Amino acid sequence: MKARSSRFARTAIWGGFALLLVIAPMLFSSGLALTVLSQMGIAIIACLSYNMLFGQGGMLSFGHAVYTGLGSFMAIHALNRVTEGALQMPVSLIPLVGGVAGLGFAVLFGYVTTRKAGTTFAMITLGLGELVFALALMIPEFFGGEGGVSGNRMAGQPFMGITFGPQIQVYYLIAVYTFVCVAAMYAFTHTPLGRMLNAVRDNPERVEFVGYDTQKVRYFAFIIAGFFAGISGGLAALNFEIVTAEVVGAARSGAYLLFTFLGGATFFFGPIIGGVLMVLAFVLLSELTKAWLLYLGLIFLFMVIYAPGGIASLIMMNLRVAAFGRLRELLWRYLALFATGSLMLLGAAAVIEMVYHLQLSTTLGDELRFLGLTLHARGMASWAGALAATAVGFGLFEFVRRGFVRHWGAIQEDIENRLQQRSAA
Amino acid sequence: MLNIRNLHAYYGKSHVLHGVNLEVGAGEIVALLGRNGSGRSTTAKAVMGLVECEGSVEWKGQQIVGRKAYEVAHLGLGYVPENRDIFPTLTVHQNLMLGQKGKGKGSRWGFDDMYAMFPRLKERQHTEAGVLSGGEQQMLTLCRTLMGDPDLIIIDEPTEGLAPKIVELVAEYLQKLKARGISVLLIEQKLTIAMSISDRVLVMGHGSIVFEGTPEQLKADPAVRKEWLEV
Amino acid sequence: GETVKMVRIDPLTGLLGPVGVSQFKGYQFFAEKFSGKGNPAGVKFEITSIDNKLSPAESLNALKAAIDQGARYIIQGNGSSVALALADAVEKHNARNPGKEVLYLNDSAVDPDLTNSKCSYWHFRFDADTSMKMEAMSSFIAKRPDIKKVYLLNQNYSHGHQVVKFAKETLGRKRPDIQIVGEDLHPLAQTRDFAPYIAKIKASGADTVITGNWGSDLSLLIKAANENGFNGNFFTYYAGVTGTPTALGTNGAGRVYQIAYNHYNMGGQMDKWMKEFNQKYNDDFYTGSTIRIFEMLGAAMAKAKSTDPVKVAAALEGLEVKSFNGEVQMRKTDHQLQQPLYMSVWQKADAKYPYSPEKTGMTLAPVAEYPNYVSSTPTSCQMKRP
Amino acid sequence: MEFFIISMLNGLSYGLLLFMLSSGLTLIFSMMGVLNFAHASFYMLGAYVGYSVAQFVGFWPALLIAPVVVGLLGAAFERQCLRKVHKFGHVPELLVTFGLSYVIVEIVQLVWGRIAVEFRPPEVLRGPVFTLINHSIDGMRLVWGSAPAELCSAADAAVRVVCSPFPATRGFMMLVAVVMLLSVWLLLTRTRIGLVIQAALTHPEAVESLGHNVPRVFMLVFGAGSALAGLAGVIGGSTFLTEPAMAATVGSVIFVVVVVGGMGSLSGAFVASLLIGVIQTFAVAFEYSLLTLLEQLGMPLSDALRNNSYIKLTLSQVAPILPYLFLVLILIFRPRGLLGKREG
Amino acid sequence: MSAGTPTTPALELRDLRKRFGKTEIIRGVNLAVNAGERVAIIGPNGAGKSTLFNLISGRFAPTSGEVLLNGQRIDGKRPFEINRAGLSRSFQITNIFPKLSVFENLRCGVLWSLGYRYSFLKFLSRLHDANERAEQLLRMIHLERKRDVLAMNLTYAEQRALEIGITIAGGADVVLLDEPTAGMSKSETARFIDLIKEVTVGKTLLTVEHDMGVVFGLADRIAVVVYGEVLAFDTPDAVRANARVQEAYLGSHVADAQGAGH
Ligand SMILES: Nc1ncnc2c1ncn2[C@@H]1O[C@H](COP(=O)(O)OP(=O)(O)OP(=O)(O)O)[C@@H](O)[C@H]1O
Ligand SMILES: Nc1ncnc2c1ncn2[C@@H]1O[C@H](COP(=O)(O)OP(=O)(O)OP(=O)(O)O)[C@@H](O)[C@H]1O
Ligand SMILES: CC(C)C[C@H](N)C(=O)O
Ligand SMILES: [Mg+2]
Ligand SMILES: [Mg+2]
Repeated sequence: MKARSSRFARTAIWGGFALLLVIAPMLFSSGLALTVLSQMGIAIIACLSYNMLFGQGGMLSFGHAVYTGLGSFMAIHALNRVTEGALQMPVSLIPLVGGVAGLGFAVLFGYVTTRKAGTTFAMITLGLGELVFALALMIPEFFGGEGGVSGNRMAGQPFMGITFGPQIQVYYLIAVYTFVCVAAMYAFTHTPLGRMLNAVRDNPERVEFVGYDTQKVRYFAFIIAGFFAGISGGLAALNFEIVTAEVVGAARSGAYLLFTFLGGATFFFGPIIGGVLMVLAFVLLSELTKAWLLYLGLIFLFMVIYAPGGIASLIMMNLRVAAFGRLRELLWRYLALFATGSLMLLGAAAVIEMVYHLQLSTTLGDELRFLGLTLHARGMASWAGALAATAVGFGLFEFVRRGFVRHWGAIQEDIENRLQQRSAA
Repeated sequence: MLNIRNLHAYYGKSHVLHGVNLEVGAGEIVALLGRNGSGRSTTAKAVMGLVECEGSVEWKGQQIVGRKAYEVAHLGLGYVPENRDIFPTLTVHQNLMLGQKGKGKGSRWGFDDMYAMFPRLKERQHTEAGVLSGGEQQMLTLCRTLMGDPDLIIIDEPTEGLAPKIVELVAEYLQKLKARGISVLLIEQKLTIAMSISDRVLVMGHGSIVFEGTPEQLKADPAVRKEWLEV
Repeated sequence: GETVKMVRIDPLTGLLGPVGVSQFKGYQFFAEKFSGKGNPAGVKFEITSIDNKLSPAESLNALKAAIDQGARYIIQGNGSSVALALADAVEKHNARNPGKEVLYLNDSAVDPDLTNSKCSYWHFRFDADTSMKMEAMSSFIAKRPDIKKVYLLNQNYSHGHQVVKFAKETLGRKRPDIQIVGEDLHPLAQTRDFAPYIAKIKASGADTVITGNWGSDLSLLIKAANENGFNGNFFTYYAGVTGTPTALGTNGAGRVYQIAYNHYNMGGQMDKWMKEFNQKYNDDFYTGSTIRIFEMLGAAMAKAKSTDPVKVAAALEGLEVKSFNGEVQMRKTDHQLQQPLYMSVWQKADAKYPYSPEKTGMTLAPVAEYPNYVSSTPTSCQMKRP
Repeated sequence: MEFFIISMLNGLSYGLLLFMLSSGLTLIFSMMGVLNFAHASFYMLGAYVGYSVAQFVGFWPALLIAPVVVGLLGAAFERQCLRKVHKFGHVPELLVTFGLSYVIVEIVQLVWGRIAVEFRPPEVLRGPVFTLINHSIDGMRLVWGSAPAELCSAADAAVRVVCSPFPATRGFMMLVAVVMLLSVWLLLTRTRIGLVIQAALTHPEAVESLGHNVPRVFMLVFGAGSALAGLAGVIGGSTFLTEPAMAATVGSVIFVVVVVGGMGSLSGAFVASLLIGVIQTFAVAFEYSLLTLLEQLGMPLSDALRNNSYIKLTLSQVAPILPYLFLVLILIFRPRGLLGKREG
Repeated sequence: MSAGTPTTPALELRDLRKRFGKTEIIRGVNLAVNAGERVAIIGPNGAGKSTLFNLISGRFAPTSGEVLLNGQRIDGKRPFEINRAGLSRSFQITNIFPKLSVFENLRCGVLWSLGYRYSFLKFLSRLHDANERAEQLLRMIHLERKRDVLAMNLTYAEQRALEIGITIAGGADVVLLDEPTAGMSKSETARFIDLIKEVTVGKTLLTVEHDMGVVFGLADRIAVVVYGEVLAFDTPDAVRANARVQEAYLGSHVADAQGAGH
């Protein structure tokens, strides 16, 4: 009975996921939306593969871009061979080339890096990352120097009218890969290796005393992560049709870490949220405001300090509250938090925007549009308004927050107690 | 000297101490007995300001509830935590050094006293404390606290993991401390030494004191022993 | 008339940001000047700019964004690396989206490949490419017997590579006796400290350095040269570009040369514009190709009686206009603007050559002019026309 | 000859700048176990703050004020952010500093703009400390300050005279670095702070109940480390370039230094800094490649091989990767670094 | 050695030595434990008991000497190799997988012995033998009701039990327990001894203890280690009688130490 219902839940979730992937481009059909959706798929795979190391294996890597990036390069070269006719292969399989490349390099570098854990591991990955990046500008034959390597995805014979010229076709290719990879990586967490990986994260020493070689466990996981990273790289190559050195750069590696963490490394689906956020930030937020990196950094700081479990954990907590049927009573508090919070943020953001404007784009005059409202960077009114909004917002927010914290605490206590009783009963 | 009245302590939300009352007089050895989880260590932590607590703890007449641990320590209270909180990466000698207050001037104790007390430590004074044997670590924690020259020292299960011979040794030294006018609050599991060296014994159960009296009285009171100490 | 939406994709941040920022001011300034009555077609030019951080990949995203915003005219110049990627992307876009074609107007990327092996129908270059500039520079050096040992220091990307290639080729032709005593490529826009390179140059005993460096890569190079006591000649492309004049200061006098299609004292209308620009932005205008882009677009649109890129492209081919440096022509075969070039030297500003960039009291004074027939070079371009 | 001397000095001065940075990083790491990703950002802050302060009160006061300001900022950060995540362990700590590095870069650009600012050293430091004059006949000699023009030019063309001035800024840089080394070393050896913090890393409660105010010490150390970075910033910024990317460019290199030297080993950091500084400077100077090597060995080479771009790569071209190559090799063959005690 | 055991000893130490820096901690230990025997190791603090365990279980490599498991040399091997060879140990300081559920903890202990190695192509839920074994262990250590609780939320005693559970999970036939009852009250200790007896029936057991009650209640034979040497290795009564052991270790009031025991 219980088993069946859980199996039903599982099919429902995966079905829903598939459906979402299929209809997404119909909901948002603009050129921009399509770009965003495609990149999301790519980012999701990358972040999930990163979390195999970070979340599940406790391996803090600062060089994951090496594997996505080298995957991209191999893929783009393969693509160009196909274009020349030197290689017979449907374009739809190019991402696998990336995957194999990622795997290959993981086998190579992983052998070195995974011999160590903890800080040393982090440092080696950092070093390797920088190394590969520096190499990129040194070996133009492979990396194409400053200019990078470009390719044309409309290669080989179209297969039943699919040329991969139009973005929509590329999107669906990405969607398919995304679905398969997510499923595969989820499955991995339920295999012996996946479980021992958690064990190694928690207590490597003891693992050695139950018969496992911690280095091997780390190494194998690293290789598998490399494979998926490579696939995401390969997809990126097809999507952008150009690969430049920065895809192996530290900034990219940093982004994976940052967003995987934001999404929530402690739950499998955390990195999926992370990937989505990553693209939203890079494509939309950066369009919206010049200050986006600042906001990003602040959000990140805030999360590390107050919600180290990432967004996923926040969701799970509330789900738990909901499961005990106490979410409704929090609803209005959430609304209040949201209202006051956004008032405060709006004000603060307006201030930041105006400063940025004064600092960076004075040539464009004093006017700037921000979320639909027009500010005068030198206008008294705008400043007063913004500052007032911030102050008032903050005051109210703080007030509401206090109440919320108390209420939340009470609920948690109640839940704990009920759990106690259950395990007692 | 130490006077605890109606002390309540909490770990997050779980309420562990429910109104503990106890005193320790000057130059007195008081044993605090009880089962696992009865709250003895928590009492110690509460006095040292290591857990959040309410109530009154007076030390030499001044209220110290809510003080930071390092303030309490500077007032002359010494604390030997349970389960061997030595500093693994430091050498034995450095561990002792950290025990000193300031440059350790005017302290009743110096390194030599400690090494005299436990020659084993002298042998290993330059090895990293982390690799010491369980027992050696236990000795080290005791000495480290003494270096701070406390007037009252709270010892949490000092004989845990010690060979019977050493247990006797420790017992002797606690009496030596007493001789030097240092009061001791001894948290113990092993009735034997508690009974043999302490002036008074307190028995703790479910976060409050359930028996108070001399060792003799406790011996004479099987009911209490049965209910609160054995099973 | 109708408005022509143009987007400039260029670095506005990073070490080379200052160049892009200053150039963009130029575009805003002249978009205003040339709009409406300013051009024969009477169109209104509207220009915005997207920061590509000098990265080709970023530039392609920027291109997508620009097209989403409905721009049909893309301008870029800073970085041949970017230029090559952009030309390729525009080619693809136009092939895949007939009816939505965009034109790529290149104001400063001077890698000859763009109008030779990699030439594209949708790409038009308004600067003079390295083959032309080197032709002129070498002719000038040919007349300087005191130059015996040359050192080639360039940025490690296509532009730098081409400078090296053509410097060797042309000098070999015109001054076989000159000795190339050293040759270095350094990463683009990353080197903060050129002292090691200067030490090396001095050790090589070179009396002249030829460099295509620009922005910080040139100003820091020259700063280091001054600090570490190198006092040979510099033959440059971009001595006039933002930041470099300050670095040159007074002690570059008579040693630093620039080959370009313009200089600070072109006279006539240009002087007025530069003065006005300087007052408005308190900055110096040096990217003259900006002006010709507007001149030629206007003319082409008038000729085509349309702003549709396809028609305009056709009209641009072979188009001739009279510009601040005389008759210029967009060569049909490869879309390379044919134009005269000037060799100028860094010296005290005086009555004859008054304009002084970045308040240095110095200026770039012309010492030789090379008319079209001299500067012009053959092309290997086989243009694929739609 | 003078080429060698000057290059060596360049290398050393660059190395010493690296050391100024890595010393602070080492201090923080060895004591608090925190890998401070924002360290280079504090360096940048130092440069910018120094720049602004110098506008008002001149360079020398700025040289003192800027580090203090940065130090305070560092301490504040420790108090407000780092302390909060301390209980979660090292990874969150590292991540907080990681996030901070993002924020600082943006704030710097917010306040000072996205393009380099003109941070010029004071008059006294603009000239050279000394000038090497290499006369093809009279040989080499050294004059303090800059050499008069007549010394640097010869009457007849036969004799060759080369003047190589050594910039005062770099001389000053070396001086400060050495002073810094001494003071940090004293702090570590003459005080008990080091021990207290090490102990507190594993058993904060025990240390507190021995009467040490742990939080305050942590704050002080972090502040001090940041201040050192700030000082380095003022000097580095005025010698080289003050721009928003300056943090990123030194950032990864100083990690290399700290790891190569041995996590938390000050002397190690010192050696590694000089090593990397010199290597990188000289690498630029050498045109040797595998090709030249093989030719020296008199091997017969096919033209195909000659044109193989990999073996044509010269040392000067591969210069940028050397530090990282070094790092990886060290971590493989000597994970505790050159002079490190325990594994990081 | 107790008289005539024809079969090869389950565990044998031959002139085992270990030095840390200058100090030699284990100075030539010889010991032969027969299959199915329960041996307790006692000795003063710092005598080298835990070190001995670390040498046998592969945590440290011995400086010299041999360790034989059922006649096979295992000295100098890595811990996981030794474990695969059929020797398993517990730790003096509790050493479990805090962030995994009790059940998962046990299953981790089981996996290798059932030959699943590093497989990433099988679902755990399909590994029926592994799951059954884990459930069975769960019952053995009386933690069924905590099946899905994270190990870090167990009480101290429960964690100690889990510690034992993981140790025996792999089905090793030689089991080393280092101060299994450390930090437990008399009552708990008593219960715990029974547990240990239950779960180690038929296995060869080696344990370090200070609690004489436990030692005498559990061991068939007792080895007394002093200053890295075996002072005596004999039946409990013989050891208690042994004068040298008396002054070296037990001290006078061992009698009432027991008294408190039972
Ligand atoms: N860090 C903690 N968080 C939550 N609860 C705790 C914590 N430490 C102890 N407790 C609980 O508080 C109660 C008293 O613990 P305490 O350590 O004071 O017992 P004790 O008398 O010292 O027993 P013993 O030291 O022998 O285990 C126990 O129920 C224990 O589970
Ligand atoms: N890695 C090491 N380096 C140096 N000395 C060590 C190391 N490990 C153990 N020792 C020393 O070896 C001796 C024996 O330690 P061990 O832990 O085996 O004692 P033990 O018999 O277990 O004592 P206890 O009953 O108190 O646990 C101790 O003096 C200890 O200091
Ligand atoms: C703006 C210019 C300096 C760009 C340079 N000419 C190049 O081709 O890359
Ligand atoms: Mg306790
Ligand atoms: Mg032990």
